[in-house]
Amino acid sequence: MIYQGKQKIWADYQKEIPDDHWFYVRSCIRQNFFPASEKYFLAICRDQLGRDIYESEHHTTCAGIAYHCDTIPQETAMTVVARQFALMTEAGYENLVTSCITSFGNYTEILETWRQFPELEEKVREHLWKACRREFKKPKYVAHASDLMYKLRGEIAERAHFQLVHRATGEPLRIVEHIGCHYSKMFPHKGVGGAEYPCVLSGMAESWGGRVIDYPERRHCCGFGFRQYFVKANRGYSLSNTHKKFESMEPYRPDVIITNCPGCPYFLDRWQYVISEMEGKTYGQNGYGIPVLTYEELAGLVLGVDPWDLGLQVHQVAVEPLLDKIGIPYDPARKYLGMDEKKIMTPGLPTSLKCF
Amino acid sequence: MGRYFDELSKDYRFKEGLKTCINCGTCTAICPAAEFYKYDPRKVVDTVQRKDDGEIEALLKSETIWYCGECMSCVTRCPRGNGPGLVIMALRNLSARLGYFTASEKGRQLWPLTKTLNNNILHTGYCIHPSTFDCDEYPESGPVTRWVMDNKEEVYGRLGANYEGKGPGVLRHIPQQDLDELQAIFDETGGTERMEAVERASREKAAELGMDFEEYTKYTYEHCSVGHFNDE
Amino acid sequence: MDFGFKRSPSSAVNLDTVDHARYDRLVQLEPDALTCIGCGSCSATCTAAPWSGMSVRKVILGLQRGRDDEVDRMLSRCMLCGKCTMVCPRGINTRHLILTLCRLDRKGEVVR
Amino acid sequence: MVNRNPVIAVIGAGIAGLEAARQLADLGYSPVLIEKEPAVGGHVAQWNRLFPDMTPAAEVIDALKKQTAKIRTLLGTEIASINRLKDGFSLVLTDGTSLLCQAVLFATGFQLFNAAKKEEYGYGIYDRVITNRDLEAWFNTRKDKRIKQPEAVGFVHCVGSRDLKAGNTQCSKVCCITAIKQAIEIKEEFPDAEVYCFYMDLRLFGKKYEDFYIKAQRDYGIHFIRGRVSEVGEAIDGRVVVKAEDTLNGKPVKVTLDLLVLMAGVVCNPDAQHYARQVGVSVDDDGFLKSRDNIAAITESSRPGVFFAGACTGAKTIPETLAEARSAALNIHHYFNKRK
Repeated sequence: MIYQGKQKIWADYQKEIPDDHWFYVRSCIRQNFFPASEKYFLAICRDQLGRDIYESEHHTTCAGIAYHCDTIPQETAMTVVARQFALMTEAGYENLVTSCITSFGNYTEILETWRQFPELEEKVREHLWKACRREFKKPKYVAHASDLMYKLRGEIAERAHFQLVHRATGEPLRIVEHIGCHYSKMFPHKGVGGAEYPCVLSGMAESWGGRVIDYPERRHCCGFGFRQYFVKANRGYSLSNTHKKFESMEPYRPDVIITNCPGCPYFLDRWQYVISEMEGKTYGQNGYGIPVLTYEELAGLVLGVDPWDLGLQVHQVAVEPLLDKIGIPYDPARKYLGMDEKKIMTPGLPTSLKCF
Repeated sequence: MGRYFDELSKDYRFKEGLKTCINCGTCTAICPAAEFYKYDPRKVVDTVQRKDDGEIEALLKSETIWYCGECMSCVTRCPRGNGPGLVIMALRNLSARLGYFTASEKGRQLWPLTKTLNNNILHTGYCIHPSTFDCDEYPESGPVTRWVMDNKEEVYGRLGANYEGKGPGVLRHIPQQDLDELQAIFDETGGTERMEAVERASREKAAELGMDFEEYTKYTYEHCSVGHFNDE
Repeated sequence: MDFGFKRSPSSAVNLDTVDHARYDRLVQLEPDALTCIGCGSCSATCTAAPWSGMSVRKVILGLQRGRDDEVDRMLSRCMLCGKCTMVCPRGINTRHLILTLCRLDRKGEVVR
Repeated sequence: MVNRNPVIAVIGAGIAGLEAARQLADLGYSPVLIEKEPAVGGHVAQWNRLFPDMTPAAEVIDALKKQTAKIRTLLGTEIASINRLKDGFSLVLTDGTSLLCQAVLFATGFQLFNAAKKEEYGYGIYDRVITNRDLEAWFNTRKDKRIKQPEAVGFVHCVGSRDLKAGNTQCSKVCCITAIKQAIEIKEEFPDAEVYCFYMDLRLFGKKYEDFYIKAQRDYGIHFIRGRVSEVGEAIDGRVVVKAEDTLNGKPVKVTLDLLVLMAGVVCNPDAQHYARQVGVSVDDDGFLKSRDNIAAITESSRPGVFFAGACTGAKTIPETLAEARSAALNIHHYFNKRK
């Protein structure tokens, strides 16, 4: 591989990401399955690095999952998004940052469609006025939360407690990056690094000491497929696609997978569990899986946040081997505690996949 | 000739998704669905661009159009700037509108999807919410998810969520006034009408199959006949 | 544990591993098979095609892609009328090719 | 009074420029060849052998060179500006001199599409991905570390051709036959290698091209797969994994290759567009120079005294280019005759 070739492409797809003043909209999947990631997005960008990020309690889902499961018409999806724009406008913000990749793709697609078909924008404005008596200005800039963290990666590196290197050997960690499909596949110029060699995650990983692996199925979808997962009868599709990715990355012996999409870390994590149950196969070392982290979890670890405060215990694949490699201390006894250090029951263990 | 094509042409996703297809197969080569289902997005787009009413009607009633995962990987690569995934969205939309979706097993899944997702959106403000997440329906979510769901207040609380709480934050309670606005949007933009149409057609189909509606809902959600995957 | 769904194998033809022994043997015996351009004239004129899916071009391609079951299914439908031979623009003696192919087993050994 | 021996600036000393200059000199004019490279011959001079008879490219170039040896040729020279005068043109050259001429002939040729722009094919990123030009250079020099006893080689047709997203919707015309030629040459070099050509349509329109194709199939066993390559990735051993749809089979197909050759297409030379604007000649929608008429007057521009030959108006084969060069010379001859 010729690294400079990639750098050349990265240079072509740099976005001018505004530095400050963001209206934040949350992700349905992440709130359910990676609640601490959103917490630490704000804790890092807002509290630690001092950026102004505002959240309205009145914002809702963007309905993107329903849109891509085809259960609502396009105009419904657009008007729900228009309402979020109205909340942003009312709060006095012009830059919108989304926690979810499907939302990011959805917002971007909507703005692009309106640009091409202004009559549709007019219609949606009318719908929103009739339904909610709200008006909106379109955002000046729409970013995904990973864009912002990519922009702040240097500031995070300056404050790093840990490097993404093997403590024992000093070698950089081997990192697989997995980019959500709706980040840049529809609009390559909206993603840092474009669609073929996005650098939004690899940029973070490299700034914090890791080395990114380029494997043949790098660009393949995790297999979520919206209706292909939500309907139980279809989940073979989802599983098969993830399996294909793991078979492709396995020879590279990755230490960790990082993701910027809400669904991908859930699927890349849980399907490892399912494959181990179905076929007895595990992809990590010594019977463990390959840990799958969100970019906030990765940033949190680098910044020295306690792994259990970051929510790494709600992953099915054990993260302890990764923490040990980096040399991040953790207290096993605190892993499954409830609020205020309260002792609660602990989760059951899989049959085949090694966990703690 | 071209009646369905004209109907599709009113859909903005179709306007963006279909210019002219040259059958090069770039889309199919990397399509996650083409790899595992009996599915070829190139053929779907080619069928549509031929404008034959009979063929398009067959598509609208087929299993085929429901195999796509809407990952949109095809959009990146098409040398003619088409978006097979967008064409699929327009086809599904028309199939739902005309009630043709009940003609296929995969199409019938539109009902359990509509029921779950749209109810979540209108009642909680989220597409997915712990209060309606049933671990038994998602066995792959694993023991750790069961642990979270069995201890929602404790685990979400410990991880800094504002679970069912007031004000902003992770999994906060979304105020009723906002849910009312979502309902108003659904009513105004055809979302409610679509839900009703999908339910009506599904109830008819359930009756035709001699199933009670609960049973039909569960069956369409869980049942996968042999023949969808490429090796079957 | 039964999850209620299963993993599906990939439909992608992997040219690295595909077994085309029968094809290799065929083209030794019938080198003209190499010149097929997949134009479909044979299938268009085939008497058996409309009801059976028989297609000489698909037979030749199927052999190259290791799709032996399909090939054998198609071959079993051929009535050897020879119309395809008359229309092939590359002058392939398709009828003779089919007869030759029927004599080969899946490993490409002449068995009949 | 018209100059009895008008001067014609021929921009570009590739095969179009050389042939036209030779004809113009024979007709009694004074052509001046202006070439920005340090040698004449253009793209053809860098090629090894030519389809369909495997003629060494050097033979063609050497003949043209001999025939144009006495013609004034400015090598390593670019044009800083062109100004239209009352009955001619004034060119300021980068060597500081200027040139007065009565007509200008664009023989500016083409540029090979920059294959790195098709990001999904990984040119410039994956070591085993090369272009048609790289391979031709290897045929000439035998020096390229990437080419070493390959067991499987692929050719991708239409790289940067017929591609809206790459900004070139045109067919580059010569790549199909070039791919077949190069595939045969690879087979001759490495008889045990499996060779695959991935194509959308095979456009083999020229004399003997179809015979060449049959030869590739029958005598060399080259595999033709009808499907446009969608993406290329790198396997752990450095080989490349290529994905396409085998559209005649209706199934995705993948193959691991030791070498992947991208058939980079033909786009207009940006210099030509720049000069064209200065003399008031328009550039067509396809980026090439716009002829007065695409059927009856391909070598004429819409402005008096400005003529075209070869690939500056679109992708051309070598015989077409040479024929156009002669045709342009004759056009120029008529142009001066009419002015007498």
